[in-house]
Order: sequence, then C-alpha cells, then structure tokens
Amino acid sequence: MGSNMAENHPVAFRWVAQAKLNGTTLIHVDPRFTRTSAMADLYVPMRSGTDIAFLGGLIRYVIEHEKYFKDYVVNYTNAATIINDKFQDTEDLEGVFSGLKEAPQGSDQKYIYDNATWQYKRVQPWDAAKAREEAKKAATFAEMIQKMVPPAAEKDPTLQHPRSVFQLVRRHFSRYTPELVERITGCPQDVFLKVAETVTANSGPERTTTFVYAMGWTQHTYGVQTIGTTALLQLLLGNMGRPGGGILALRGHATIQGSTDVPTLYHSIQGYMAHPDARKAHDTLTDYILTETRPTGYWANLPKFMVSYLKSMYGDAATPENDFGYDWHPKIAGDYSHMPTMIAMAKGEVKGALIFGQNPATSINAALQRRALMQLDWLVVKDNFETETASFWYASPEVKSGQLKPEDIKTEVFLFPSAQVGEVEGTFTNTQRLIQFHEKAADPPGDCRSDAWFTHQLALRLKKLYADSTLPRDEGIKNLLWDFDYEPGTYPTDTRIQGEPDVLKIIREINGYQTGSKELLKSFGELKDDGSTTCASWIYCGIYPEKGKLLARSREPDPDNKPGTNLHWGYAWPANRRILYNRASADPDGNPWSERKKFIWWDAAQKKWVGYDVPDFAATKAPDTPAKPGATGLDAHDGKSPFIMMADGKGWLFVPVGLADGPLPTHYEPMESPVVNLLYPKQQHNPIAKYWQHEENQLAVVADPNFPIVLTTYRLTEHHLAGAMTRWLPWLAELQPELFIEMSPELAQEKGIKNLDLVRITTKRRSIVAKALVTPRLRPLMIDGKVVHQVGMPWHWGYMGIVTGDIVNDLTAMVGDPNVSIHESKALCCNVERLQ
Amino acid sequence: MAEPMGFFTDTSVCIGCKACEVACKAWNQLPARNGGKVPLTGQSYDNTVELSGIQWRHVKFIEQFSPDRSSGRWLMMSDVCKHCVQAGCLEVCPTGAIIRTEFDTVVIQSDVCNGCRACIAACPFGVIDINPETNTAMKCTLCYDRMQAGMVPACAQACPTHSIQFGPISELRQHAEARLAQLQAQGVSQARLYGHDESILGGLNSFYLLLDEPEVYGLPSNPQLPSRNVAPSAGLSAAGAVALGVLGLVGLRKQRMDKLAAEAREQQEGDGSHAG
Amino acid sequence: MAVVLSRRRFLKVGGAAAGTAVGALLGLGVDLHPKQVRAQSLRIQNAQAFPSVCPYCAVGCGTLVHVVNGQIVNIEGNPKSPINMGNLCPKGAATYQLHVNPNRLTKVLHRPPHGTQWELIDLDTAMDRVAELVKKTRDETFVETLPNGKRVMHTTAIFSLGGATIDNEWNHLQQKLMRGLGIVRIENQARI
Amino acid sequence: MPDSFFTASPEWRWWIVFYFFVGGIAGGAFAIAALLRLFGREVDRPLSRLGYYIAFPGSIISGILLIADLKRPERFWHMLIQSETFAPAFKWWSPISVGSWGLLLFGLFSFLAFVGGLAEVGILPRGLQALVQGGLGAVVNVLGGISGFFLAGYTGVLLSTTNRPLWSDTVWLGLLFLLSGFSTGAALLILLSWRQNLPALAWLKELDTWVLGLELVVLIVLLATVGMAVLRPVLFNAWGVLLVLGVVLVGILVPGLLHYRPLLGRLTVPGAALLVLVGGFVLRVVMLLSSEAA
Repeated sequence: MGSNMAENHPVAFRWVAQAKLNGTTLIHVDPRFTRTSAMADLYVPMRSGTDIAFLGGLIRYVIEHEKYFKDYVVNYTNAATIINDKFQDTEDLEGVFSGLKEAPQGSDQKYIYDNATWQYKRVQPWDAAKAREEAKKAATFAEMIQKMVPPAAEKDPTLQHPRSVFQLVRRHFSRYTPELVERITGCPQDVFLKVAETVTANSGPERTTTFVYAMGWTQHTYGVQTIGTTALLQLLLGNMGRPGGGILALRGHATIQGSTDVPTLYHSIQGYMAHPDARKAHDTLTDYILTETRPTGYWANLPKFMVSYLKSMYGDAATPENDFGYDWHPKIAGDYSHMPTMIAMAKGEVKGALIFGQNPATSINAALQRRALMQLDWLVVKDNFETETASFWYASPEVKSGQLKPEDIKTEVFLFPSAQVGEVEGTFTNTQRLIQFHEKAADPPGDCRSDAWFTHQLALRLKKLYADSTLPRDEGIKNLLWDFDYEPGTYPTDTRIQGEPDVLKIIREINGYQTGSKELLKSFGELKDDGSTTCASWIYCGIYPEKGKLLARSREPDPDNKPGTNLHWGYAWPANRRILYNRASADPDGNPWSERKKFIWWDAAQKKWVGYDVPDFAATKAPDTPAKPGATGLDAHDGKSPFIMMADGKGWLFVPVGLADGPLPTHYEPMESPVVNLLYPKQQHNPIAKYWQHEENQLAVVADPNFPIVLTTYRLTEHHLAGAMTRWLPWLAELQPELFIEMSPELAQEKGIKNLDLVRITTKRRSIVAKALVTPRLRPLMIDGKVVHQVGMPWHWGYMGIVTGDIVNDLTAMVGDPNVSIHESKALCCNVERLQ
Repeated sequence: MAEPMGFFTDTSVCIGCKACEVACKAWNQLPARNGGKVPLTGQSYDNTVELSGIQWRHVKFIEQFSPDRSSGRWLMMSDVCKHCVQAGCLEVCPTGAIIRTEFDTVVIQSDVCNGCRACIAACPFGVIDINPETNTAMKCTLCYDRMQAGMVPACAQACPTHSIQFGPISELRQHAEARLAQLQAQGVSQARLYGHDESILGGLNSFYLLLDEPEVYGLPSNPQLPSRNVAPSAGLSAAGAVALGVLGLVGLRKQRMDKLAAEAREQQEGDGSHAG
Repeated sequence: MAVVLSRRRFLKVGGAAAGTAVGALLGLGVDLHPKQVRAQSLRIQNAQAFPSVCPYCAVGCGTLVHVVNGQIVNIEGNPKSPINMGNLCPKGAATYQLHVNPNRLTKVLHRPPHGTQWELIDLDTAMDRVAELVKKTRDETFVETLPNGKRVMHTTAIFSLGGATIDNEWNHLQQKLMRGLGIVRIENQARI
Repeated sequence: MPDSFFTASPEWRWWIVFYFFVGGIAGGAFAIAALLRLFGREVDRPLSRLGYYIAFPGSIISGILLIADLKRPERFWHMLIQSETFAPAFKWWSPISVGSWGLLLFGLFSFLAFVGGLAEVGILPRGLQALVQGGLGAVVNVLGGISGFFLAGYTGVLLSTTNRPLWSDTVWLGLLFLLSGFSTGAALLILLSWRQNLPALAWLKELDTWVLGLELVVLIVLLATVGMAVLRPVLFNAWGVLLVLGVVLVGILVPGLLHYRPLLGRLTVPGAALLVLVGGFVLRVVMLLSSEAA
C-alpha cells in the first residue's frame, strides 16, 4: 500500500518476485493499476488518500474477529496499559482528541494539541515539574536522569479495563466497518474482506505479513498517522520485530536515510536528537537534557550522545565548564523546513541559498518556489547537469512567456559541476539502514568536484575569514573542529584533483573516538557524558571500530545467501542489526515463536541471545529478568520487553508522546477532497494540519464543483524525481519522453478526450498541459453513491534536459503534515479539459 | 563446441521496468533513438516501439481489461532475438555475415555485413534492423563477447525479477516446464511456452512463457523459414521461362511459316506469271 | 555436445526446412555449422573493477565501475551484492551515461545579478566569492537573542538544501559547517 | 493477424524498384534477342542487336542500383567473395546470393553480346562478331538468355523468400516478375524499333500481347493465393487502386486492346509499348511499396 514497488524500487521487488515464486500472496492497494498491481495476486482499488480508513477497517476486523496475536499483544505492546481518565477520543469529540487548543498567532497551524490528557495512568500520582526541579540539583547527568523516572503505569493484562489501550483502540475503530470502508475508499466490500482474510490468515506464530509503503502513504497531511495505523495493525498481528514482518519504508534516494541519520534537516541533530529549540525548555545543556531524555529505555543514554556530539562540534574548546559549547550551538525558533523556508524566501527573508543536487524550481507549488528563488541575493547550485533551479532566471515559464525578464531578476547565480558516484569515495545509507562504501574509480572531468570538496573548501575559507574575529557570535565557527585534511604525505597520488577532504577522517568523527587517545570507538556502549568521548553520530558508532577496518566496506555476502542476513555485507546501524526489535521474534520465554520463523532466541546454555542477526536487546539479559523498579535505562525493562527504545519497552498501540496530531490514527480527508468526511462530518481535515498562507497557494473548497477530479502524482521506473538525473540521459529519456496524464476511458469520454490529445489540467493554484494517456488501468470509483474520477500524473518533467515538459508540481499546494511538514501531493483536486 | 545457451523469458514475472533495454544499450553502447528525443506513443508504457538495429531488447505492454474492470491484466514481455535453431536470417544472408556460434546462437558480424537487408525481411519476428551508426544489420548477439568470457548477458544480469533467465537450453527448458506446471496449478490456464520445443523453427534458443496467445504479444503463431518459398517460386519461374521460350519459338515458327507461305504464294504467283 | 547433435539432426529431417540443412552441406564457401568466430573483444577485458553503489533510489544496489586508463568504460550490477545480485533497474543500468555524457557540466558557470547569460568563472575565484557572500549575509542577518530574550545564535537568511543523493560524509560536513555558522535552515529531500 | 505482419520492413524502396524494373527489361530484352538470334533469321539480327544494346547497359545500371541500395555499398563484393577468407560466397538457396552471381553472369554475357553486336555493325573489329554468331555466339546467347530469364524472374523469388506480407504469402511473384520483365523488355524493343519496321516486330507484338495475357492471369492467381487476410491491409487501399489502374488497366488491358484496335493511329504501336513499360514499372512499385507500407 502506498507504494508502487515494482516501478519505483524494481530491484527490491526482485525479492517480492522471488517470494511469489515461492508461493507468497501479493496484494496491491492503490488508486492506480500499476506495474506492481500487474504482479499482484489481488489488486485493490481505492480513492487516493483514504488509507487510514482502509487500514482502520483491517484493525476493526482483527479485533472484532479476535484475529490478533494474543501472546504478542499482551506481552509486547501497551495494550494492557491504562490511560489517563481525562483522555477523550475522536468518537467523543466528533473528530478531535482532547487537548486541542488554538495555535499561537502567526503560526502555520490553526490548532495544536496539548498531549497532557493522553498519558498513561500511573500507579501513584507524579508531578513531573517538581521532579525536574529536583533533578536540576543533581551532580551528574546520570543522577539527574534517575530523579526523572516516573512511577510505573497501571495495567490490566486481561485487556478488559474500559480505559485500557486495547479497549480504547477497539472503541476508536468500532465504526470502521466494511460498509464504511467501501463508502469512504471506494473499495468494494468483498475485495476488502478478501484482504482482511488473507492478512489475518497469514499472521501468527507460523507466518508473518509485511506492509510496504512509500510516498503514497507519507505525502499527506496525515502521513505519519497512516504509518502509525499500520504499526498498530502489525503490532496486533504480532508482525513487528520478526522476519518477514514489519513495515518497510521504501525510500527514494541513494542516501536519503543517511541524510536523515546525519541530518541535513533543520529539526534534528545527529542520531535523532532534537535540535536545540528556543521554543522548548532548551536554554542550557541541562535544560536540554532534562527535556529530551526519556529516563527509562535506551534513550536514557541521551546525555552521553549529546555531550559526545558537542565534543565533535567544538573539540577541545568544548569543556564541562562551558556546557561543552552548547551556547554556541544555534537554536531553532520555528519551522524552517522546506516549504515555510520557500515562503519566507518569497517574502525576501532569505537572502542566500546553497543547493546541492536538489531542484526546488520543480518542487511543490513550483511556480511559487521559482518566484522565491528570484528574491534571493545569491544562489549556489551544485549539480551534474544544468537544472531548472540553476536556470530559472532565463528558462523558466515565467521568463519564457515574457512575464519576467532576466534583467529584472537580481539573483547572482553560481553553478558548480559535480563529481558523480563513480568519481568519489564515500558512503550511502540505503532504505534498510545499510551503510555501504563506494570506491572512487576515476577522476571527475574538468572543474567537477565532489560535494565534500566544496563544503570542505568553503569551510576552510570561512574559518580563515573568521579567524581574527573577537565577536561572541563568531565563537561557534571559530571553535568549530575542522580536521578533515589528509595528514601530510598521505594525499592520494593517482589523482589530479587537489584539496579533497580525507573521507576516513570524516567517518572517524562520525564513528567517534576517545577524546584523549583518538582511539576509535567500537560501539556506542563506550560513550561517556563527561567529554572523554567524541562522537558525532551515536547511531553510526561502531561502523569504524579500528583503523583499517571500515565495516561499511565489508563485502562478504552470506554463502548461498544463507541465512541471508548478510551481516558481513555493509554495516547496518545500530550495531549492525538488520531487523530492529528482533527480540520480538522470540516468545516471552525466549524461544522462537515457530521453527519456520526462527530468528533470534535465548540460548540458556550460553546465557545469551543468539540467532541470525545481531540481537537488538541487552545481549545477556535473560527473558525472566524482572524490571528494576525506579531504575533508569534498560534496567527499567524486564526481559520480555523487546522495544528497547520505548520508555516502557512495549510497542505502542496508543501513542502518548511523540505525535502532534493524536495518540490514535483517525480518518481525515485530504486538504482538497471531492467528498465530505463521512466518518466525522464536522471535522473534514486533520485539525492541526499545516497550511502556508500565500496568494499563490490557495486551496479548493470541499467538494468544489470546479475541481471535481482527484489528482494523484507519482513516479515512473524510467525517471528519477524531477528528472535532473535522468532526463539528460538519452537512454532514459527515450523510455518515457513526454509528460502525460493517465485517465480512465470513462472520464476521457465524458470530457471528449482521445488518447494523446493535449489536455489542460487545472487546480486552484495553476494549470499545465500534458498529453492524455487514456487507459483502463484507471477507473472511476463509487464514493458514497457518487462517481469520483481519479487521474494521475508523473512529475518528472521540467524545462531543462533532452526531454522537457510542464512541471506537475506547479499544480500542488503547500500544505503539511503537522509532525514532519511533508506536503500532500498524492491527493489533490483538479479539473481536466481538452486543449482546443 | 560449447553447450547450446540461450534465454528463457518468463513474462509472468516481467514488471516492464526496461532495465534489460538499458543494460543492453549500455553494454553494447547502442544509442537512443534520435538522441532520446522521441514522441510519446500513447501505447501504454511502450515508447521504444520495436526491436531495431539499436534496440536489441524491447519491452511490450498489453493492457487487457474488461469494461467493468472485474477482470484485468497488464501483460509485459521483454522481446529479443529468438536465436532460432533454424534461422531465416542466417539462411538468406548472402555475405556470410550471419553465423551460428559455438553456443548455438546466431550472431551478425558487423564487419562483414554490407547492408543488403535480406535478413530483415527474412526474420519472422521482425527482430533485425539496420543500425544507423554502423549502417549494418544488427540485433541481439546474446552478448557473445560476455559469453565467451563466461559472463551472463547484460540484460539477463540486470533483470530484477528473473523474467529473463540465461543458461544452457536444457536447463532452461526444465525451469520453464516447472514454472508452467506451477502456473497451471495456480489456475493460470492460459499460460503456455513458446519456442521451447522443436515445433517452432526447430526450437528457439530464446524462448518464452506467455500468458496468452502468441499474437497478443506480437509473436507469429507459426513462424516459418523464408526458404519454404524458394523451390515452388523458382520452379514456377523456370516453368514460365520455358513457356516463354516455347511461346517465342512458336511465334517465330508461325512467323516463318507465314513468311514461307507468303513466299510460296508469291513464288507461285511469280511462277504463274512467268509461266503466263 | 550430444544435445547439439540431436538438435542439428533435427534440422536435416525438418521437412519444409530441409533447404537449410541441404544448403549447409552443399553451400559453397559459406559454412553454416556452429563455429567460433574470432573472440569478440570484451570491452572490460583489461579494466579494473571498482565496487560502487547505485546513486538513484535507496535500495542500495551494488555496482561495478570498470575503468581503463583512468576512463570509466562500463558500469553494471555487482553480482556479489546480496542486495541486487547483479540486477539493476533502467536507471541504475544507465549510470554509465550519468558519468560519460556530453551534456554534463564541466565548468563553473556564473550569472551576475540581472545578467542575461552565463559566464565562465574560475573554480577558485568562485569559491572565494561564495565564501564572501556566505559571510556577508550571515554577518548582516545574525541573531543572537530573540525579542523574548531567548538565545538563538542563528541566521535564518541562508538556506542549505540537498543531500539525499550525496554521501553521508558530505552531509556530515555540510550540517556541521552550517550549524557551526549558525545557519539553521538546513533541509534535504527526506522532508518532501 | 497473418504471421507475415510480425516482421520488419527491409526498406527496399526506390533503388530496388528501379533495379527490378531495369533488370526485368534487360533480362527480358536479352532473352528475346537470344530467341531471335538462335531461332530467327538473319533479318532479325538488328532487333536482336538492339536487345544486346539494351541488355548490357541494363545490367550495368542494375548493378549500380543494387550497390546503391546497400547500406555499405563499398562492401558490395562481400556478396560474391567472403571478406575474411576470400573464398567465393555462394548459397544456392539464398536468392540474393544466387542473384548476385546471376547478375554477374548476365553482365558478362550481355557484355560479350554487346561487343559482338557492335562488331556486327562495324564499330568494333569484325572479328568479334563471333561472340554472337556461330558456335560461340550460340553459347553466349544460350547462357545469356538463360541468365536473362533468371534476372527477370529471380527478383520475385527473392521477395517471396522472406516473411513479409504479400511477398512471402505467395509463390507466384517470381513468375509474375518474369512475365513482366519479358513483356517490358519486348515493349522497350518495340518502342526503340517501331519506326524501322523490322520484320520481327509483328512477332514481338504478338508475343507481347500473349505475355500480357498470361501476366493478367498470373496476377489474378497470385492475388487469390495471397488471401484476404493479407490483401485487406496491404492492397485494399491506394496501392490496390494503383495496381488496378496502373497495372491491369494501363499496363495490360489498354495495350491489349490497342493490339487489336489501333485507336492511336500511327502512335498505336509505340503508345501500347509505352503503356506496357509504365505498367511494368507500376507493378514493381506496387508490389514492393505496398508491402513496405503494410
């Protein structure tokens, strides 16, 4: 669901194809019949953006038919936990949870939630604020965390308590009947029930079901909740932490995982720690640690991660006395993500931009983003080919149409040519968190340089420019540890390129080392919170355990692919674990759930966890180990709690903290929808969805007669993203040379459109032109008794390249998921007409 | 002599990704048509249209849906030279450019071909065409160079779903039959093999598992060798030539007879006058 | 060998197709029997193969980059990789053309404010100029504390975008330099 | 769909159309010349010489057209000699291979006859007359005549030895082209000699009419053997109209009519010959290009 795997991840699909040959059943739920559907045993049509309704229907089916994996649910999830009496569900409040309040002025949200009422009910009352004040007096971070440990949560292992998570979940989804699923999604009941039967029959001790998703689930104003729905379902079915189970995110770029881990993202610093934030209680390092550390579970080690990170930033200048340079570190004070940044840029608030291998001129509400680029004083683009972003000032539709003249655009633009993967050495982290090293095979041509070269050279220049500054604001850059030049005499001799940084030195800093001896760290277990260890990214710690042994460079596959975890091919963070929470692959007593699904188990003789993977559990903690009351970290968990990162060691069906838009997923309509929310007529959208106000960013109203057709955007096998890496390649250009819009013969007939006719597609933002591809692979759906047409457009084209075409993102809107600010381009409203 | 080698293309697992097309072009350094700037065909996801001198692998897309969508399939098939055991192209080639290799495959030697294009017309599958860069006839070589080095052909190596399988023909036939049995057991009654036995041109060294009639995939149901027409056609022509010769002779004889008769008449008349 | 013979024999009894077989026997000069023509020269015969990773999606397929005399001559799937076992998708299979492509940029281009066309600029000069611009904009827009007194030590006037197709090592350098400078608008494709 | 529609077009177009047309005329003209020479009288020699004069240049033009059609014309010799071993290249079941040798032989004999003819009229030394007279002449005429027939007819066999629509769906194309070559060869002879009122002209006209009749019959048989499944897409269009108008009407029926009714007065004879030539040309055009277009 939410993924067109055969098209967008064909080589990952190789394993699905092999599984099919071994008898696996493949189900594809998608608005369009795609190349994945073609391979599926069952294709399930649905209206774009209604995944939560569909999955919620499955959850209800599982609960009402008692198909859940009881042993797993009781022991490994928080199903038995009792929730606060003040919590009120969407069923009580007509579509919103308790805690909804108005957002502060000037925010990009109308409402936000206060999650105070969503919390576990404790066995005794607990005053967090008071505990925090006490903790501040502690002498060490460890003692501080100790004082923050809350009392245990109330539980009912029978799952019968009306305030138990299990009963709350049951009640929350009680109206997601097959009838309602059909009315909302358009998927016929019999097909839905076939899915429900297949999935439940294929889950349990002997079998597992896996869900695979991609942007079809994420690019919505409730994207995170969609994945949450699946997590809930998979936990109920006992499919998490087990081989052949889980929820597989198919990510889209070579190291999109790595760039999230080593985050070129505004909201987080290394290893998934929150970025210091002026809106939170982050004033000092102590405040930060008190706010961000979960005292129980593995995250209790956050002080060690944070201090080691600060040491990697500021080196010797970071001392306990100056809070390890915490004050020099910038703090965020708002949403600086892509879309609001482009809005700010359009308003002239952003003056300069450095853009590497990304193409905002073709991104969401692209015309608005191009307009924003014109407000910049300067723009640096680094890419392999001339992108739309580099050339907006002379080649964009606005300039080509004469609306704007290059002479009127002030932006100074630099376009640096890039080296390509074969011309650079370094690592990529793939979608399964596997870090792989790629060797440099040849020098890049001309002035092409690696991106690391660019940033290194820029840093050296800036360090020099700031060397003599005495201003306090420049302390950060002055003290920034920048030791990436090759040691004298070690620079490679077989290259004409000079000034490259030493990649192994960069990895050393990411991996971490003993501050004094510079000895490489072998695992994040060695990290300290006193500054004696330096480590940029705790989750990558262990990738480079000793000199000459970079595990990302391991290239020894399992013989005959058995057992197939391939622990000696690349390195998967954390600690080379291939399946997270794999303790759940064994039953509470530590034995495999079944021989067929054997993966990690407790070896009583050796007194340790063994199996085909690196156990994601304390290596020698026996299944019968009791939890230590009042303890911090993993000691707070018993030997039957596989979810070690969670405060209670359990998989969360109900999510008390961490989600902005509710502890349980709920069906909402996309921001633009042709139908009203049948579940909650009074609450059409996610109440706290983000929307960025701009005259060029308007939305169609609900069931807008001018925009009656659902538009979904997507990618094709033959191209990559906005096409900068494919539309310049003749071999790929010829495979899909032109932009098209897929529509059903029924819609085409209604609109008088023939195959290959030019069609104008209009949304509330703008209109573009594409060729019609009339195909029975698309079909009209019956939504609550009304015919709803869907059309689809691949978004790979732009105005540069061998093959060009209109920019589909000119149609999309800047609206965002409240958790992560991802946009909603999978479900929009549009109209189509034949171009005269 | 090495063992006969070839492809078994199992269309039931083809995802139409076209990796085979690109891997083939990359290995054989074949150009894109018109530098990649080609029009959208509107025929499903097929924009490379056909096999040609620069397109040695071609993925076909066939959309089969009932009007109410209660049933529907999207068939895909990666087409390629069949490396026929009885190869029409090899028969007609006048220069000896087309050869049968030690792997029982059929290869066009580009440095021998003079571009007469007889092979193009002879191929029952429309595989061969002129490569505009070399101006010689070209087609899949089954990566003869890679095979000689013990490597897997580029397309088969790239194919993510094992739709394109490469190996000794005898092994591939076993795989194919097992897969067919599996599909038929799953109720895919339309599944069939094409070219796996000797009924088609003595066997195709690149054979297929299809999910429908061959014609649906653009394959002839009964491909034949061009040479089948040589004897009857030449015989009729030879008979015609003889007939023409006879006709001419008869005419000449008649003419001569007429002439003789006329002369005789003339003579008679002359004699008569003389006599008279 | 036996298989070959039986297949050949079929040719001879192949009814309508007998022409081929007879021809093979009688044809002058042109030999239709299977034969090894001269070995077709393998392009990667003397190449060095460097293990690499496909730069497109996040599956992480292993590739081999073949190099002869410092020039990339071929890129194909790495059969050893347990991820793809030599397989690639069309994009991955086209990686060679990402490297060896006449459309590729090889010079730094510069467009001055209000300019109407690209100008060539020396790499070092361009780097110096970018460093100056970053410093100038940062210094002009740096905020130490917010009006509410909260210390932020940042600038929101510079945007760093990109990274999901670029090595982890670059991501590390970039986010470190940006955060070192107080630049907080840092994003990449992972968001959208 | 008939199997022949799954094939690719060899793009045999105008060079080949002209080659088939010229080759047919040259072969037909030589065959007629040889018949006259072998079985005719001395008074028929001028007409047979005219045949030689047509045949040899025709063979040269044929060779040029054929080479021009090759995508690698500089490698034309690969048809005859293997480029690697320099052994002769010959496959008797490959019409192109055989045809190349046939054209070569025809070129040789028509050249000898051409020289002999020129010797007869004194342009070349009289001694060379032996090439077309006496025993040697008989050999040249017999072999040249056979190769002439071959040249006129093999082109159709060549087309049939494919898997293309129309061409491979019948075995009558060789005969049709042979007849057409013969009739166009005769027509050209008539056209070039009608003013001279040569004695054999009547024979030639008679013969041509007979051949045209045969051609019509063979054409009908051919179309019947092809079958509707092929005819519909290939000839139920402008090509079919051209075939009926250009070949059947203009090229066969009208000249046939003119043979019996001198409707054009003095110009009846050359007019009919010209129409036969046009018809023969259109026949090649339709037979080649309609299939290529299908």
